[in-house]
Amino acid sequence: MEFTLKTFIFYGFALSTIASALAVVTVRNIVHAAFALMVTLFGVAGLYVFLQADFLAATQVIVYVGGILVLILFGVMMTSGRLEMRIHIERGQLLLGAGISFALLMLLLTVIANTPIWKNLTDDGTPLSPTTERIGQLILNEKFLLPFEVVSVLLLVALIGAALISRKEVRE
Amino acid sequence: MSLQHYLVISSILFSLGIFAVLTRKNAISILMGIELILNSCNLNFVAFSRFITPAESIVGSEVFRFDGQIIAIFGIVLAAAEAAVFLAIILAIYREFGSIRPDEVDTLKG
Amino acid sequence: MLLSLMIFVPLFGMIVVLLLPRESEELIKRTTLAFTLVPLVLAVVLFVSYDRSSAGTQYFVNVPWIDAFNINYYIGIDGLSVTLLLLTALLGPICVLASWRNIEKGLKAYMALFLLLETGMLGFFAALDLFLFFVFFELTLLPMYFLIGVWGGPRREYAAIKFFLYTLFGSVLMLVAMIAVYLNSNVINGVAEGARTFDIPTLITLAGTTGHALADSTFQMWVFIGFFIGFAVKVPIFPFHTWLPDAHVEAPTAISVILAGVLLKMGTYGIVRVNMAMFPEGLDFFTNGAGFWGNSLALLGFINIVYGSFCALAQTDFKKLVAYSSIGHMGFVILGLAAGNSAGINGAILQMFNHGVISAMLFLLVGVLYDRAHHREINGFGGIATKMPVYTGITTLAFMASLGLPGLSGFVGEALSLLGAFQEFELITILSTIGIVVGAAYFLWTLQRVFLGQLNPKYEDLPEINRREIMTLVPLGILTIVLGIWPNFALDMFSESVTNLVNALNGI
Amino acid sequence: MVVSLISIILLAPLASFAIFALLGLAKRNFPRQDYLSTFAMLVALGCSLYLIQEVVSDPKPLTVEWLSLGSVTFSMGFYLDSVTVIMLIVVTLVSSLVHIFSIGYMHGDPRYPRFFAFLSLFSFSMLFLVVSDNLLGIYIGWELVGLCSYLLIGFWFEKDSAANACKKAFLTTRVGDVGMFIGMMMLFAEFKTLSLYGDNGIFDAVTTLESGQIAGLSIAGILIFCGAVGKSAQVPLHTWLPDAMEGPTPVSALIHAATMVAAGVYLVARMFPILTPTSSLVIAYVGGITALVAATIAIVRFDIKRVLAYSTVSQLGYMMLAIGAGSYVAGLFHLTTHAFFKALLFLGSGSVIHAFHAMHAHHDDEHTDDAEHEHDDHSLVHEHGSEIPPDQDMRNMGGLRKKMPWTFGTMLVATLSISGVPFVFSGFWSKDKILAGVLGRAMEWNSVHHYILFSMALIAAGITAFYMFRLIFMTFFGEPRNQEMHNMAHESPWVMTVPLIILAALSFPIVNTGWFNKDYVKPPEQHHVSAPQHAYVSPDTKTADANFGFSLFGTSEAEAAEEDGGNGTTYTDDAHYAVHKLAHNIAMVLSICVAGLGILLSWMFYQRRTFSAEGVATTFRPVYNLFWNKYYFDEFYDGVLVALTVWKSRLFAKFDLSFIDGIVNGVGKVTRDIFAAFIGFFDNRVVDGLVNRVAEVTWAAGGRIRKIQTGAIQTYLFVVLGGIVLIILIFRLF
Repeated sequence: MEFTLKTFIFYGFALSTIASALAVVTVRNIVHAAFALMVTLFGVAGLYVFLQADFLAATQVIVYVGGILVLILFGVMMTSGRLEMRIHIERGQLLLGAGISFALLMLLLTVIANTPIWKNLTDDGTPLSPTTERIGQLILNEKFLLPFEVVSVLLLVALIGAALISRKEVRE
Repeated sequence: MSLQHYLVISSILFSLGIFAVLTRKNAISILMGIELILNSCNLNFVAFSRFITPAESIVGSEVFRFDGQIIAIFGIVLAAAEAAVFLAIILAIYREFGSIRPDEVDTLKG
Repeated sequence: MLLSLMIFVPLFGMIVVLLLPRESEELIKRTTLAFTLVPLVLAVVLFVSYDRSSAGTQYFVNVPWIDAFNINYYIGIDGLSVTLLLLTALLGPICVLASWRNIEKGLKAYMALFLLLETGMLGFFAALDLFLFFVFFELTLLPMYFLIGVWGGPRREYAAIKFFLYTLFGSVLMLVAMIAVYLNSNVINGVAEGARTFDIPTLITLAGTTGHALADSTFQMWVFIGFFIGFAVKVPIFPFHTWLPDAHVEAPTAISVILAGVLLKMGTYGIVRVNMAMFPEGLDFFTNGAGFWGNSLALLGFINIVYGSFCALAQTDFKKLVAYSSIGHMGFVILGLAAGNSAGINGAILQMFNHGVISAMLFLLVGVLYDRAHHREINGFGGIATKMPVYTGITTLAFMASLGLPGLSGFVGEALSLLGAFQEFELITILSTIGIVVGAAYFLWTLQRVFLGQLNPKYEDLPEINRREIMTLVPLGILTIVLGIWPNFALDMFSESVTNLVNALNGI
Repeated sequence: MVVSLISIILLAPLASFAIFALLGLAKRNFPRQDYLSTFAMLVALGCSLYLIQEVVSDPKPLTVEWLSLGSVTFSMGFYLDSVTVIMLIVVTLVSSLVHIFSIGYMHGDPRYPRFFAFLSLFSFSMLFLVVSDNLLGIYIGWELVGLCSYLLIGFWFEKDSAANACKKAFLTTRVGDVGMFIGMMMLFAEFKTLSLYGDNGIFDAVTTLESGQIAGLSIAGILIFCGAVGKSAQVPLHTWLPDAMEGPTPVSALIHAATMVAAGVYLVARMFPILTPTSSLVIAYVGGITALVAATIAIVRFDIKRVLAYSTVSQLGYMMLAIGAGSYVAGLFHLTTHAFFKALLFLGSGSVIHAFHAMHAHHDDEHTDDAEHEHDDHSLVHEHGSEIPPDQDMRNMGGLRKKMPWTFGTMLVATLSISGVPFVFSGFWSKDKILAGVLGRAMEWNSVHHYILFSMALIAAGITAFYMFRLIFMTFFGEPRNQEMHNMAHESPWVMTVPLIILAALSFPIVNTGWFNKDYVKPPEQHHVSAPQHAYVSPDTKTADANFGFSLFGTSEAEAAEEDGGNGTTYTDDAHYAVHKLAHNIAMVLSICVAGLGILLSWMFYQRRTFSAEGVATTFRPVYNLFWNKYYFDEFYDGVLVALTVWKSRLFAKFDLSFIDGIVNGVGKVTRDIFAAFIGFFDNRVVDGLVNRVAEVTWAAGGRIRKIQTGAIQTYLFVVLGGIVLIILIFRLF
């Protein structure tokens, strides 16, 4: 594997993603954690670009960073009342959690390493652009039309539900 | 960059997400962990659709490799919906219990 | 298709009602009303479009249901069924209207059960497969049990359990008889061959085939008894009648209406549809046979008439009085059926329909008074006519119809039954006319005690019957008058079917 | 034309009632229900009068098929012959006059519109009865008039006596009706039809009967007559009619004097062709006994309306006697004349009662107080000897002649008519015709039965004259007995007097007897009995015509006979004719004598006071008591029949509750107690034991296991994920 600029950037993205994700789960200040999550999401968006999924990358940035993250920050504000909020972790639980997640990671890595057909699949570099047009066709015209509609209804229901649950109870 | 690169990254993200979900004492942190898990899944989808092309998605000379991406889009939508509902629930719980620590919300304790 | 739609629309309505929120009572009531109006419209369509000149089964649907036992979803109507379907469908919305204000708890469950009940009743009158027939028969039992047991008066549990056990007792005998028929349905000359069947028209043909196991007169006699007791409990025929006063007294108004208006008719309908059509030999034994047994069916009718009337005379509970009068009036049906001739059977069927309409009116009227005064003690009223003239007028109409005043529908059925019966059983019929006099006595006496005389000061400000209540009564009142003046309107529907039945009974 | 006329006659009053009923549902009233009803009646009257000329000599029924059941068909239709037309006119005329009278009489009643609506319904029912051509139709009208009678007797239902009376009327007549219905069933079983006329009608079929079937026909005839016994208040079912006087007086005039009660006579006349010698004799005797019994009771009544009621019963008995004895035309003739003069008498008494109206109101107040005390004391047993309302008590009257000249004058005309004062009053002619007819039979056949019947009729005629003049003397002559009430009395307004005057005019033969002349009314011609055992009453034209003793101008018997002869009626049997002519002369002389005697005695008792009525009453105390207590019929019915019925019903109900239901509950209890004891043992120890053990184990296990349910989500997640890891590890390792 040659070490080109592209590779370099790829590793950069990969490492920043992992590092920030680590920060998300370890940092005690929840607001900091949220900012770390933002970096993670950007990192994943970058990885999408490497996978020739430019539309997806853009979506990732817009929806996740612009929407969900803001939502999370709102949540933080409304539940704590102040921006810094210490996160206490019990030691036993921490260790057990770490153990289980580590075990899971190891398992996954073993699977990845030991699955023969996944070995040595390298990117052939075929351009997929224009992805946006194709995705648009697929979603609105071809085989994903129905799932799309279903998902849109789901989203609507979720929004109404969320609004219903979070509103103040009106006592009669 | 082979498929395995992506898989390794996504499995690390996944494990970190699990870790957060298991250990954090703040519901919002748990939500963040879940977001990590969802991201790792999406990454997997896109990666698999990029590297592994099933025979039936080749029509004529054109190669379709978009299924994973579209599923990922749906995943993002779901994540958004999930986040909205999750936060609404958190708000409701906060109003009810005055706390969002998951171990304090144990009405179902037997 | 039309018929199936009619039967299952209320069932669908039940599901819809169950999905509605418990609190929106108005919505529930309106929905139920809508779902009972649909069968009414369909019933009217059937009634109008039914080919009166042909006696055969019309609108039939026959699709396999349980293949292993050759059970089919086989429905269809002849003139008799369509008349009773119309009655059932008519009483549906009326009962919903009658339940509009006086169901205080669990309205949703009440309405859902009511719709289930309606499906059971409609299905019963349309079923042409013996098994399906039985299923619908039992389907009415369960909602009825709950409707009486949950929404009834103070002794509701007792009444509901009594009703349930009585009917179940009858059903068991019926089930045994039914299985006996099924098992013998492929035996010809002692050899079993071919498939067994529950198909009623086929069974009727088989029961008339010489050498067939079903045509054996001893077999027919026993099976006749089995079915007859099953239906007799429903009618109810003395001595299986004691569930009726209790059930009526305890049931809420609308349920009393259904009970008297439709459920009792299920008994007599079953007797015509199964006992008379399928077991002519058995019928012969009990109506034409030698000695006591040859008069037994007519005697039962006579006992019902006289016994029911005298018991009614002694009652002081308004509703119980009407309940006993039902027993008396159903006696005329039995007497007419026992006659086995054209006038008798036509009269009996007409009496079934008329009694459905009139007793429904009577129970609604009792309900109106009960809703206002909260008691039903006949001697506790007096002079109500001054305060409620319209109510009194309608009650007088209903009473007069019930005591068989000519010009109103009650008379025609009663008179035809008696005219038919007189040709076969002179003495019994003459003695039965005692019931007419006693019938007049208890109704007039009630009229006097409740409505005439000085106004009881307790009821100085009794409100007059309101528009909704009038709306429930007017269609029935109109039917009473129309059928009294022009009975052919209904008789036309089934007289052809009856002619066929009479011919079959006479072996023509 | 005929059909449409009859339709109008029937529909006009029905429409008037329908308007009332429909508006009533909406809790409204037609603004002038009284005018509407009266107008409807006048329309019907006009059509009826027009129908006279439409009646053809050979009447045919106009029928439609009403019900068809396989082989049997019931038809409904009209039959229009001279009798029908006469009845139509009588009914519509009296009804119209009563309507007009009521406008005055019922004025101010809180239920004024309802009264007229009921009158309309009654008129419709009565007319329907009259024009029906078949037994079913007659029966329908029959019961409907009964209903109207019920409604109208109970019009002032606040009075317990009225409420009792209406119930009694309905039930008593219903007993008779059931007899009639059984008779109908017999006829139906025999002839398979209920139509009377036409080719397949009963009257046609009856001619073909074998002589062996005559006994059955007799029974059927008597049973049909039972209906008439109830409706026309014949002994023993007459007790309801005097009580029916609780209704408003116009109702008494219309229903209980002129029309409905006469329907029984009409029915018997209609059924004439099926009457056998036996049944005719039964009818005649019942009629004769009724005439006597009622007349004797009437002597001792003081309530002006009851006197008239018993008089009605007595006169109806007279008509029955006539028809039973074969004087078909005479019976119907008396029906017609009686309708007018009895309606007049009732309306006149109504006028007198109206004169005391203020007292009436006062009396009502008193009554209210009484009724409240006894409020809960309703029973099926009728209360007797109810107080005579003061405004109807003849002992409060007297000397009203000058106060109410019109009422007095008209009532006097009616009284003269009913008493049989000769030649100028119609009642004389009809009564004379009956007496002559019966005596003629007796002499012709030398039949003891008919001699007895004749003497009954003669005695009744005398008594009638006596008590009618007693009424007149006590009410209108002498000194006022109750000065307070007398001062209040006044002549009635013209709406009330005009009908009286018209009716008085109709009590002269010049106006109403023409119908019975000139062969307009002929008895039916069927003779189904070939060989009468003894005295079969043949409804034979010659007899009837020979008895016809007057013409339009009240000419003598001989002239009438000549005229009849001249009109082409052939008399084949001169001896026969001669006997009847002789009988007629004897009867006329005798009837004038007894009427004169009755009037004379009455005058001596109540005007001259030569004898003291009280003194006679004391001397013949037992007889007086018998009359005063109405032969104890009511006591017998209430004490025995009604009590027995009520007792029986209580017994049945008790039987039902304790025995039948007791068995059911007993079976339930036995099942529960004994059967259940066995099962229970097994159940408790074995089945339930097992079940309980399982339950306990489950309970205990649940108690422990539930600790696992921490309620903390993360614990669950730990377990789940740990489990996943474990499972995967296991799969990887093995």
